[in-house]
Amino acid sequence: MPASIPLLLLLALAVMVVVHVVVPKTRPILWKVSAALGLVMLGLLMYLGMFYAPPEAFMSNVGRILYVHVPYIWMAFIAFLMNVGCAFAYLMKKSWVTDALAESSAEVGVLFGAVGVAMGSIWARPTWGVWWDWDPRLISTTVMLLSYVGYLALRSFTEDPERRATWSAAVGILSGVSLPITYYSVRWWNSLHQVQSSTASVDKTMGSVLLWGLVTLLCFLFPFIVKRYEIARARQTAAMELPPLEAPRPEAA
Amino acid sequence: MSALAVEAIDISKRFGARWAISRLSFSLAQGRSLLLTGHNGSGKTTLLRIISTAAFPTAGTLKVLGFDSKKERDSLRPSVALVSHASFHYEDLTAAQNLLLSAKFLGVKDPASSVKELLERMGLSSRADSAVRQFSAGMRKRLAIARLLMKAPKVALLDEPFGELDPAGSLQMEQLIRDLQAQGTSVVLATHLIEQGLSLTQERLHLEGGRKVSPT
Amino acid sequence: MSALAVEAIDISKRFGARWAISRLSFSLAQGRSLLLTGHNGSGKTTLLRIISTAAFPTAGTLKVLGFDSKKERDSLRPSVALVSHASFHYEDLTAAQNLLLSAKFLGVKDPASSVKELLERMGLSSRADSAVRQFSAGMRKRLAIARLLMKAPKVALLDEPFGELDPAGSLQMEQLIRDLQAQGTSVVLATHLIEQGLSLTQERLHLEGGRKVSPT
Amino acid sequence: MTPKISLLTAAWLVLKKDWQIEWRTRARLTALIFFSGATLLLFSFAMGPDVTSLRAHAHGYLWLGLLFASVLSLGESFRIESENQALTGLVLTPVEPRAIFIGKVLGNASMLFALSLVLLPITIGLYDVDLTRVPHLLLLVLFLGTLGISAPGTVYSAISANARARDVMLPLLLFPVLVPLLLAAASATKLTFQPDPQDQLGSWLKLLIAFDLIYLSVGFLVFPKIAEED
Amino acid sequence: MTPKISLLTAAWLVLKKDWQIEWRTRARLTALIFFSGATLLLFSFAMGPDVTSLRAHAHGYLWLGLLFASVLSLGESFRIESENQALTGLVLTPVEPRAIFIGKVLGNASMLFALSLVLLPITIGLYDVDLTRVPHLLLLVLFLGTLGISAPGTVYSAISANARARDVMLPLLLFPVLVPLLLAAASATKLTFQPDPQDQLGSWLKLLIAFDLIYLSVGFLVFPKIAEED
Ligand code: HEM
Ligand SMILES: Nc1ncnc2c1ncn2[C@@H]1O[C@H](COP(=O)(O)OP(=O)(O)OP(=O)(O)O)[C@@H](O)[C@H]1O
Ligand SMILES: Nc1ncnc2c1ncn2[C@@H]1O[C@H](COP(=O)(O)OP(=O)(O)OP(=O)(O)O)[C@@H](O)[C@H]1O
Ligand SMILES: [Mg+2]
Ligand SMILES: [Mg+2]
Repeated sequence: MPASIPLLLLLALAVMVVVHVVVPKTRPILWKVSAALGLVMLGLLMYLGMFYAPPEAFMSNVGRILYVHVPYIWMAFIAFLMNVGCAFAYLMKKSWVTDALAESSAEVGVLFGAVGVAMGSIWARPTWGVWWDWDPRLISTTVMLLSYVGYLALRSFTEDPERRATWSAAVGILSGVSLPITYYSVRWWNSLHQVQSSTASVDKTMGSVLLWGLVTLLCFLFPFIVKRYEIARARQTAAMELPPLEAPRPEAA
Repeated sequence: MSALAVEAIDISKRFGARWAISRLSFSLAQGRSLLLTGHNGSGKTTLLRIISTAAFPTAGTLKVLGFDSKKERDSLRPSVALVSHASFHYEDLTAAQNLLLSAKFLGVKDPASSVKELLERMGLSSRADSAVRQFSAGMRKRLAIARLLMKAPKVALLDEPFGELDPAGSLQMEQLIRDLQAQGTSVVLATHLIEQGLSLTQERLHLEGGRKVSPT
Repeated sequence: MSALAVEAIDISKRFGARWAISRLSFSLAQGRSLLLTGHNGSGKTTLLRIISTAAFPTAGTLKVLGFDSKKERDSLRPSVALVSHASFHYEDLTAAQNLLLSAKFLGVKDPASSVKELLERMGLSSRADSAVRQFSAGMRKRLAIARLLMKAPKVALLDEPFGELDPAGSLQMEQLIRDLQAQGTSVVLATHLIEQGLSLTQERLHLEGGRKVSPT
Repeated sequence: MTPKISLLTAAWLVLKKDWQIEWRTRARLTALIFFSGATLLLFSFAMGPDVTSLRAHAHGYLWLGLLFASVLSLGESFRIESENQALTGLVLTPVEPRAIFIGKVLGNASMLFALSLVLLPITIGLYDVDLTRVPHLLLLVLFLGTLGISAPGTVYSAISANARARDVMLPLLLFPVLVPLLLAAASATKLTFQPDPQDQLGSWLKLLIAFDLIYLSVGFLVFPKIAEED
Repeated sequence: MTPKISLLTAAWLVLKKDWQIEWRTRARLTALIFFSGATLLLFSFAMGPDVTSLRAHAHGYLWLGLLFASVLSLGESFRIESENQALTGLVLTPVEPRAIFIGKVLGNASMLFALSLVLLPITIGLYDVDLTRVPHLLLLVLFLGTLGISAPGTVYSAISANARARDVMLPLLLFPVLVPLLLAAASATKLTFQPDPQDQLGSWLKLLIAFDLIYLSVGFLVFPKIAEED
């Protein structure tokens, strides 16, 4: 798959999220549109994946799980990239918006990544005969997920919002180093697992079904992130209100 | 118009869901000193920590010596010093080593001799080579004061400086405060010994639940 | 002859190579109270810790309420209580949980209500459910005092009990000491506020470098 | 004067307090789970991708992971007690040191046992072992093993909580003592994962029980001496 | 007003102070040595008595031992700074946080590097590996690897020194980030123990250097934000 596609997806997500945050009017609509579109596309994806695409060369029909496995993990990648971006933005200029976005993207990323890995694992059972194998791609993906689990644990163990925000931005950036590593791990440590396929190595129709799956899941990723973001914002503003100018009367003691 | 040593504009500080300082505004002219009083838990230590740039206001602006305490902390820090409940010492270094370290960081000229002089002055020279871990409460306080004197700040923040000091130390502390004031240092003094405090300062700020009230 | 609350026979305490208490002998009759004074580092805290059985003399014998503090510590401990620089609290439990724990260990009847009453008395009821980690210095002191009161000891050891307390708390502390004395409790009070201390006690022990000297 | 509450009541209160603190901060168990999960993953790195060899040594990895986690867990458990000299406070209350020992051992053991239960599915996932052969015996082995780690661990962590450089002292003291116990626990675990033709599991279990009894009784005797200055 | 002393002077003072404390207490390095020695021993127990397999995996054990030791060492290094809020004291003195970072990283790295040197003879003794093939490269790998552990380790231990349950928080954050570095270090070490027919050592070294540079620069950027309240 050309490297530009994931970047385009990231860009699309970023634009939608920025629109959602900046233009209040779009807030109630945009995510619904996206989710609805996603549902429709998912229906089609089922059809395309099950019947339209040719069976995978080595793995026959089980291989069709590919069309959701890869998109899920890619969505996790995109969400983590967004997290790193927000972490940088937060350290440059403090803003509760980027902090909340960082929180939601990490959490949603872990969720999507976990589903993707679970699917890979389900896939591994019939093809490799085990649930899990010692393979750089699998390990680096899992380790990447673990580092974001650590990120989330730190967030939940820190009560003070300011500290939480700066600490987790720092941890987010350091965890972000695992993204390129995961991406390149297949080349560094020679791998059992598929390397990134190029258009050459993958059947045309398979590639387009995969692309369809990616866009479908992006349509789900967006509402997850903004909904989680709104929850984070609501928690923040509840904690953020200034105390009243005058001391409350009855509490004179 | 004289410059302001401290100027708080509507500052608040939150811990978790509780406001330790609420919408506080006050100012203190350079060279004048402030007495900070209030019940236990009224926010004195928190306020001093904020002025010292160990903590920052959740909302509002604090200017110390004209510098914004949050944005211009680097310019401000060489000129303020704090003695508080936490003493900032390394427990496993000796008193002399702790002071010497500060002196070197501060770029003091001839650090060794000024360390010696300060230890002498605070009555610690016989214990200069004991680890701080072995110090009594009062000796720790004395060492913290020595560290503040080493810095010779323009704004000195003293959080219950008389606590744990013996009567002689207490008298000496009063004298030190007067000496600092004579050099033009603004002292912010938080203490429960109100008479003693009043005799050393020109202004007073009484806190109640993190708000400024007039003392009763 | 009234029984002795504390009887020290030639006790010494060494830390490393340094003697914090040297050949100290004194006695205190049950029901009478002792003021402990001395410079910083003269050994007051160490002496109180020894009387409380948190530490033991390196040499010599200490009898508290007639029990040998080292050999009969188990019999002694229910009757002495100490408030010192270290507060003995669990930082991650709330004030109420800390007190409740003590109450249960002490086998107090109706622990919940006596915890509530003590917190009320020490002015902490509004913060009963805050973790001690979030307490100010004075609030910690108040909680430590509440813990001592819970125990209702026969010998109460107070190490600078007025430190960190606000004026109202200080007055209340004096009243508490008088109340304890009225119940026949012997109070050993270490403080640098000599006048206040003298007004509360009948006897005085002045330490210098761990030795008993007459106050100058 | 005898204390007003019994040894067991006091031990129960100590145990409950530990759970309370854990519940308030909630950090310890969660962090431990991820820590030992990551440790198990790391082992497999170091050993390379040979699946059969991994499966053959799964019992060893499991117990090593538990051992490293226990170092952290025990350290944390006495960090709580050394802040504000809380342990001294307990002793002066007075609480019988032996009650503190029992409470602390059970607190640490319950934490480690919970951890070991969570690690089981991870072991299946990573090393593909079969836990369904004698599940009740496996649980027994885990219980005895974690109890055995906790007994000397409690004693040593009380010592190192007051020593200088305490974080690093604990394993130094603890590891040599635990080696035989670990060996027994790992061997017994192996026989619950794999067939046990010579019926050796029983004797390993007996050995484990013996270790536990020895460590518990030695700890019970020794702990009062170290819980307070003497 | 600019600080009166340069960044590097300040970093040097921070480093010297760490060495001074270590020298006074002298506990940390000693305890670390015994700890990782015991760890290496335990590995050989857990893996059974197969000498060739032990030798083949010696590089992995060595780095695992260093990793677990580093958790203890880093934790201790910031326990010193959190007692009496000494780190806040430094920042207020004022000492530039970046100077603190450099000093602390070098302090931690020097400790771990010293430890790794001591572990080498133990590795020979236990696993019978041959260290004399390219000793200078082996030292380089050890140096780069321990430096790479220290850079993110310093950032994370500064965070976890103030977090709840700090003893367990540190490895939780640190391990996942270190895995790639460890893998590279272990692979490189392997090629210094064993023949390197395909001449891969060079590319592993480059990867290690790249990791170090990335971690150091990210840490350098991030540390000032976490060294103080913000
Ligand atoms: C068990 C856990 C598994 C994990 C964590 C995992 C992880 C990943 C990741 C991260 C990718 C994205 C790679 C990329 O496109 O750059 C991916 C793609 C892929 N995975 Fe998996 N995988 C797992 C199992 C499997 C199994 C068992 C198979 C098949 C036998 C498989 C086949 C593929 C294929 C064909 C791709 C697409 C590569 C491409 O076209 O880019 N995966 N997997
Ligand atoms: N743990 C210890 N290790 C070594 N020396 C100690 C220790 N504790 C106290 N000392 C020493 O014992 C002496 C007495 O200390 P102590 O704390 O009893 O003094 P104090 O009278 O309470 O002083 P202050 O008025 O300052 O509280 C001091 O010289 C002190 O340095
Ligand atoms: N780290 C913290 N976390 C949560 N709350 C805190 C923290 N530090 C202080 N507080 C709260 O802020 C309030 C003010 O505390 P502060 O220490 O400033 O009081 P203070 O006026 O110095 O009291 P004292 O006279 O007892 O020293 C208190 O209610 C306290 O509980
Ligand atoms: Mg205060
Ligand atoms: Mg004292």
